[in-house]
Amino acid sequence: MPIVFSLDCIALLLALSVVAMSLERRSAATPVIYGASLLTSVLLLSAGLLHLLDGSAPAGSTLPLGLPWIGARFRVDPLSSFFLVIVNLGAAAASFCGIGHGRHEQAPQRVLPFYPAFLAGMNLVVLADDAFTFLLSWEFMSLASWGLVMAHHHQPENARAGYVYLLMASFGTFALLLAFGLLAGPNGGYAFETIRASHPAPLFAALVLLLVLVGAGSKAGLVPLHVWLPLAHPAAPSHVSALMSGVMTKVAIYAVIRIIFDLLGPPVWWWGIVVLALGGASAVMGVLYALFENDLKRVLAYSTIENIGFIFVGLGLAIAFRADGFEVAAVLALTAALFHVFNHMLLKSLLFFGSGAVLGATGERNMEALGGLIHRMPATALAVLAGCVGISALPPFNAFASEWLTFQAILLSPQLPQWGLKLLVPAVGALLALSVALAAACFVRIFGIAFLGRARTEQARTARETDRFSRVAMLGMAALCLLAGILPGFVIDAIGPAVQGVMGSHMPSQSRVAWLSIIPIAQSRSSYNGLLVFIFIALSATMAVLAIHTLASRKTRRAPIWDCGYPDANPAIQYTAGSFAQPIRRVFGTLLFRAHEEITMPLPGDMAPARLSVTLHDVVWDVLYAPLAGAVGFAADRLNILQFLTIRRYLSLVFFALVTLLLVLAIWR
Amino acid sequence: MHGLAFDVAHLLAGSLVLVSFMMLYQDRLYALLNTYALHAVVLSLSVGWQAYINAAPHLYITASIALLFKAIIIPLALHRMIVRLGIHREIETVASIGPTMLAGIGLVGLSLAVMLRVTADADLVAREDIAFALSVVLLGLLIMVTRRNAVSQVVGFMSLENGLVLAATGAKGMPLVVEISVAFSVLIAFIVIGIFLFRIRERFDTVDVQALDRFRGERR
Amino acid sequence: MALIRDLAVQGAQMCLVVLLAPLVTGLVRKMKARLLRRQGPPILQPYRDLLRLVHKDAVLAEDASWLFRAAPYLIFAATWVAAALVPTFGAGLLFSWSADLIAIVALLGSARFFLALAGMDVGTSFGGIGSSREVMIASLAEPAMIMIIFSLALLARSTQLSTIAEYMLSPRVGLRVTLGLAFFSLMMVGLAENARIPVDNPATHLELTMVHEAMVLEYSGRHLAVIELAGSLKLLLYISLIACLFTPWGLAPAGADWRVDATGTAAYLTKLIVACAALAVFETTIAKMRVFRVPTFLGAALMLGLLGTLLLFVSRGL
Amino acid sequence: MNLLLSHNLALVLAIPAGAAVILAALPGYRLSARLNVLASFLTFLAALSLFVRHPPPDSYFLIDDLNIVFIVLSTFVGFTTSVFSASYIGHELETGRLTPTYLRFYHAMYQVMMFGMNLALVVNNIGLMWVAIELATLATVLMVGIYRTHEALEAAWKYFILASVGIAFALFGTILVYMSAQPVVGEGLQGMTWTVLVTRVSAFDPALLNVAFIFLFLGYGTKVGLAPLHAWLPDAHAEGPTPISAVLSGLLLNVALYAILRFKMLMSLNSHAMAPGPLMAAIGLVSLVFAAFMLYRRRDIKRLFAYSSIEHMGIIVFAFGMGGPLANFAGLLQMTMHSLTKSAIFFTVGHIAQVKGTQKIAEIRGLTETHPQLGWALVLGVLAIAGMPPLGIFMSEFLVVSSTFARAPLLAIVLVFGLLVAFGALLLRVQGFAFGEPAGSTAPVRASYVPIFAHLALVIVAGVFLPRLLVTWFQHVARMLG
Repeated sequence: MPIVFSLDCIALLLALSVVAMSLERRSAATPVIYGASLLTSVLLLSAGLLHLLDGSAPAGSTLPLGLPWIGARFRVDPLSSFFLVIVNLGAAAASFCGIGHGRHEQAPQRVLPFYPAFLAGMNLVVLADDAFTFLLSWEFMSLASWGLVMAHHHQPENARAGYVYLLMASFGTFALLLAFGLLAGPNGGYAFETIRASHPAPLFAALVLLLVLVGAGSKAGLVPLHVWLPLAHPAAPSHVSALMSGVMTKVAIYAVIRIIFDLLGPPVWWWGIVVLALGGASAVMGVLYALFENDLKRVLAYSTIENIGFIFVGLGLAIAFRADGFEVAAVLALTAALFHVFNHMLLKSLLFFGSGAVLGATGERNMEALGGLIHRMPATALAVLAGCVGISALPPFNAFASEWLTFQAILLSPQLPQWGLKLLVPAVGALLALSVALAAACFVRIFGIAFLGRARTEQARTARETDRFSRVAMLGMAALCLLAGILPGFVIDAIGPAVQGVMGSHMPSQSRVAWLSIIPIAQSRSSYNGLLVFIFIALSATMAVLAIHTLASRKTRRAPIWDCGYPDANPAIQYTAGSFAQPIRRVFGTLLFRAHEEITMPLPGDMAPARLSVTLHDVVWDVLYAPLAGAVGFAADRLNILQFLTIRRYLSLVFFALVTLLLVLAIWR
Repeated sequence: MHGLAFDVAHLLAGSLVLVSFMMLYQDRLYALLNTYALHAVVLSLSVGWQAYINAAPHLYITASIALLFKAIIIPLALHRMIVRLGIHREIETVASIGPTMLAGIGLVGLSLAVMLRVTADADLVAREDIAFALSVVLLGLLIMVTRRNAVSQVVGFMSLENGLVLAATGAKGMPLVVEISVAFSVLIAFIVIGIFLFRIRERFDTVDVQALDRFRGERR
Repeated sequence: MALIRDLAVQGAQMCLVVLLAPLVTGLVRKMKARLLRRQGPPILQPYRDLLRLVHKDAVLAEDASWLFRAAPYLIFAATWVAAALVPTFGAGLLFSWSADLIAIVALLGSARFFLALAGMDVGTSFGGIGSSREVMIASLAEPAMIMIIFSLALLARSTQLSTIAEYMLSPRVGLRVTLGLAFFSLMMVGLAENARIPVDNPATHLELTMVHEAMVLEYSGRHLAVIELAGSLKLLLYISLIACLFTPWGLAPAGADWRVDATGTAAYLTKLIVACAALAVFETTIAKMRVFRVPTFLGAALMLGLLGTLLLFVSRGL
Repeated sequence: MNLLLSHNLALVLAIPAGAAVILAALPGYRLSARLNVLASFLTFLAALSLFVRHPPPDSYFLIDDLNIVFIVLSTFVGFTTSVFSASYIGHELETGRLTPTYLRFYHAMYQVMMFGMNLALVVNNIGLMWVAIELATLATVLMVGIYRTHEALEAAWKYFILASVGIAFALFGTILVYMSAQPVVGEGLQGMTWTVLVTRVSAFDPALLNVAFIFLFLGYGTKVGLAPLHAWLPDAHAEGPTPISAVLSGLLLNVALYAILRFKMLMSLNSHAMAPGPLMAAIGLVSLVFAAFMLYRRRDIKRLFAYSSIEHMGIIVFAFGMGGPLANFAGLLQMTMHSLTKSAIFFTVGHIAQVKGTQKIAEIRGLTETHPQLGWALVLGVLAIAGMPPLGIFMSEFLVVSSTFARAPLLAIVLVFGLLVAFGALLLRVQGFAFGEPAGSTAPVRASYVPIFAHLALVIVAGVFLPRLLVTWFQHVARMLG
């Protein structure tokens, strides 16, 4: 009975957070709590895997909690068990990393109680089977993560992050609440099975779709609802940022799939257009934000937005194909999306662990202050390099496989009868390609500036390799990324049941194809074999090395850098992150970010240095959020006058209320 | 009930409204107080009449309370206060008398309009009395709203309360009328004493309500 | 038996590309020189250069990391694998299905990724310039390439090179606007990707104009040789890509006997020579453009590709 | 024991009355504070025993499922508040803000107020109910002014004047109800007896009922603190002693609400009279949105939470206005949770204000560092009041919003908008209070955590688990309210 077991584990997590509160500032607390959470998430992970692979029937259970006349319903079906795997794989890695990384924490008593609660919240969302339990867990998840964001509450920007975060979170929750209100109807059929049974009117369904996109999209970081994400994710301790960015956004994806694909009933084709457009926009905007950002963790957060966009494109394709009854294509698209969910979870956790290691070693999040870390922290550098290659969707790593699948799905778009989709889908494909290329640029930038070159500051020069646990966690994740990249067939087959559960069918089994390559539709159409590509690259590289080293010279001399004849020991002459992004900023920035460069040249003979200052505007914030905040402030100011009236004025308010009501009564009927 | 009784009741109730209008018209404190005394007298008369025609002896108590307490004690007390506190005698009103009167007429019209919807089978005295009572209440509130000076506001409140008593007595056989009128007298006493209190504490140099809420909770 | 034969073909292909690559470079240089009325280096000069470089011992900057030494081999390997999967003389490559067109582009992408990193490893200003410009160019060239692939794949209903080539051979393919657009777009992308004029000048070492050269500035000896070889491999790859996509004539079908293969080879060599000539003529007649004109150039390529893809639906609603 | 049970209703009234007399005579604050606690506790027990058995409705008293909710709730909060007030008042004596004489007065008035509220809840006669509420109001007026500072006196005066007008309206409404009843049920007490009215209301004159309801709604609505009748509420909360703020928010508002609900039931039973729902829903929404915006510019912590009380009363009235089993259930739940949470918040705020020596929002920062228990209690309380799970109000707001959206989408949008705006303000403030660089005194505080955490624990439990008994009972009441 996996469901009961999982619920027990979750209860254990909740108990843990209570324990954490009680043992306050003990030094033993950190390893104990993280160790226990690690154990629990491993248990949950295995439970999810078992249920996913042995293809057993969905199992539900109802606790006498929550809404009394419905009870708190929980259910594990392939979809939720897949996300159970996602959540708890990330959670296990983060907990393991936390055992070591948590030692650097200066205020553990502000982190430890919330951490297990956060894990519990995410697991509960995935298992919930009625609207109330779902939303309760959803908001509880946000609340716990808010606590984690506020852990380092002394920096004012963290406080701001927490504020924006929780506000956006409850905004999203309200959107979902309204959606469920529509789905459940006036007399409150909140149980998911009831909702499944009832099919809302087309208009209502469309409304629900939009509300879900707003609600879950704001949690996933869909443009233009992403503003909180780059603030909040970096504010938390790094292994928690990994959870928020790598896992919590996936929980939001789960919500979208659960509601739109499972609860909402048959889709309409134009829904696909909405989702596709949002996804494409998020992908490009996200990566551009990332390119112009210098804060290591914020870059990663922005890149999360990009990948979320990528996933949403997959979902949009699935919706479109499904609405037009192309089962195979829909299944392919959804599989691609879920595969990318898995990949991004691995990669983003890995990268955030890496940023945490760098932060711990140098106390710096700003790339401009780093450099040359590959010498000081080789293991971290290796792992992060793997992460960078992976998230740039380059073979033979895992993200390429999912990207490739998505493109294959896009290439099936000509079947679609609607012109809107016919024309939109390839355009979105172009956007995806663009975002992938830009992502590569972005991660070349990160790794090149932070890890390569020469140390730009003293902290970077004296950085020390991070602790054992973090290293193991990072390298383990990197290994998983490579594995998933060269053996994508197995992952796809593992995803199969989840897709089956939602779509009614799944992709042909890949792991039995000859040479372990993947063939989404037909051999003649397209195929990819990560394993062979990997082996070929490895072979030819080693061949080249061996050949040259045996037949020709293998001697190397060390010498000062040549640099076209201008050797300068000063590391300040290195290319900076800003200058690295400059060409791309010139191409894309001026339009989307109103990027503006200002050069102050000193007069001839003046010894003052010339200065180049770049100003970027977050268009979304300027256009959407600033006016909103302004409006609320304005209204508050105007209404505030009512606090300062005289009694006579208050009396006249009462008087007018009375007279108006009487007038209404006199005029009525 | 035979016509005469009805007419007298009607007359008294109507004259109460009239007196309210007179109060609305006053712009001097003493005059206002005197008119209020008149108001109370008329009220006690009408209550007495109700007691007589409905043969409800307990209403006589109410009537006498109205006569003694409202028509004599309170006005005298307020008189003394005005002298003692040296409140200047003009009442600064919000709007000039003319519009205020118009508003008052509008209110009476409103109350009639509202009450005319009452199905006729409710007995007529009740119906009329309620209409008048409602207009007295509204006029009293209007006085409170349009006067800037605490004493006149208190007077307005008291006339409002007279309207209530009128309604209460108009309702045939309504229990607790006496208790209610007593309770209200207590309330009014409280208000008057309240004004005294502020004076005695020497916190406020005038009892103008605006001075009272000089602080207005949160200082700006 | 067939398996062995296929293996042989695949092996021959791998060796062929790696052997021919320097020749192509040499050929282009020679032709350009002749067009400029210069004697020019002998055609085989690149081979000599490579041998010379390989025998020198490599000089590394003091603070070069292991990545700096590993990068050349990774770049070479990725490019080689990619090149080995593009049909040259015969379509029947044993492993052609192990990576389709998208994967090939992605392989080149990985090669570029490491090249850019290598450029930044030593921490010089020029390396940085090179890398940042390289990624900027790539960020536009790759989508363009993907768009080209889309338009071809939508036509041929496949992203497998061999399948597309067969489709191109077949009479089903008429004269299509899309193909023309894709062809031009692919030309432009190829120029940009191979750091040719007008995007970059392979021969210059004028710091402010160079892109590719700036990244490999710090390399020497065998590392430089490997990178150079990878560079010419890439050029060859693009030429043969264009050849097998747009002029697939004489391409030996899978499982043909050796005579057909021979004719295929002959055809391929002639295509190579023609392409080199065309490239040489083009490069001598056109001037290099400013770096910040490049985006517009590549943006045009991207637009052409997208236009081609969209035209597909209009021209014949697939 | 059995005897006690049989007279439990009498006890609910007698204990506070008696205690008031004794406390008025008793010197020395320790003893009187203890006695106060004891009396409140006994009252609570007596109220609880009403579950076990309660007398059948006679012409004066009525105990039904509706008011038993209110009685138990108010006696419970009254009890916990008295516990809190014991520790709070001690500190006030030390700082000399209160003198023993005033303290005697304070305790007596506390019990008088309890008496008034219990009476208002149990009587079966709308006239007596009016008298009782007036009594309770006057008692609170006197207690609001007890500090005799400028602000306190002004607040008391404002409260007094506005409340009296409200009282007058309520009385007029009551008279009108009687007049509409009198032709049907005949003269005398009958015409004011609740049970009689309910049975015969369908024959009453609808027009009179309409006018009556408007006056009653405005009159008692003034007590509930609905905008635009709210003006007295913020100042009364801010300037009076904190226990009184807790009682005001936790109890008095509910009692007035109870009166409104009663008359709503009456209205909805007469098919010709106007439906009270729309009016209540509209005013509720107005109060919600208005209070939500008012939260932003507050500088006084108690006034802040006073406005949040207005906001919640708006939500509750809206819920009852929407009607239907779900919304009514939500309304009842929200009311209960709000009483518990808000009083807990005021307990916390009281201690905070005492230890920091100020009520200025700007001067209270970083509590979770200087006073962890108080700080986290405040955070928890505010999150609860803002409707965060797993706390009770989340459930009620979930029900209100979701059930409304399917019926009246636009109203639900406005509701959600108001809730979000309010949440924005509350979150902003609580982050200021609880986090950031600490400010003000870091002296340890002698606080009575028991009532605070008792309330919060109840709220948390209710958020995830409602006992079957409570649910069926609420559902029955919800059906009663129609």
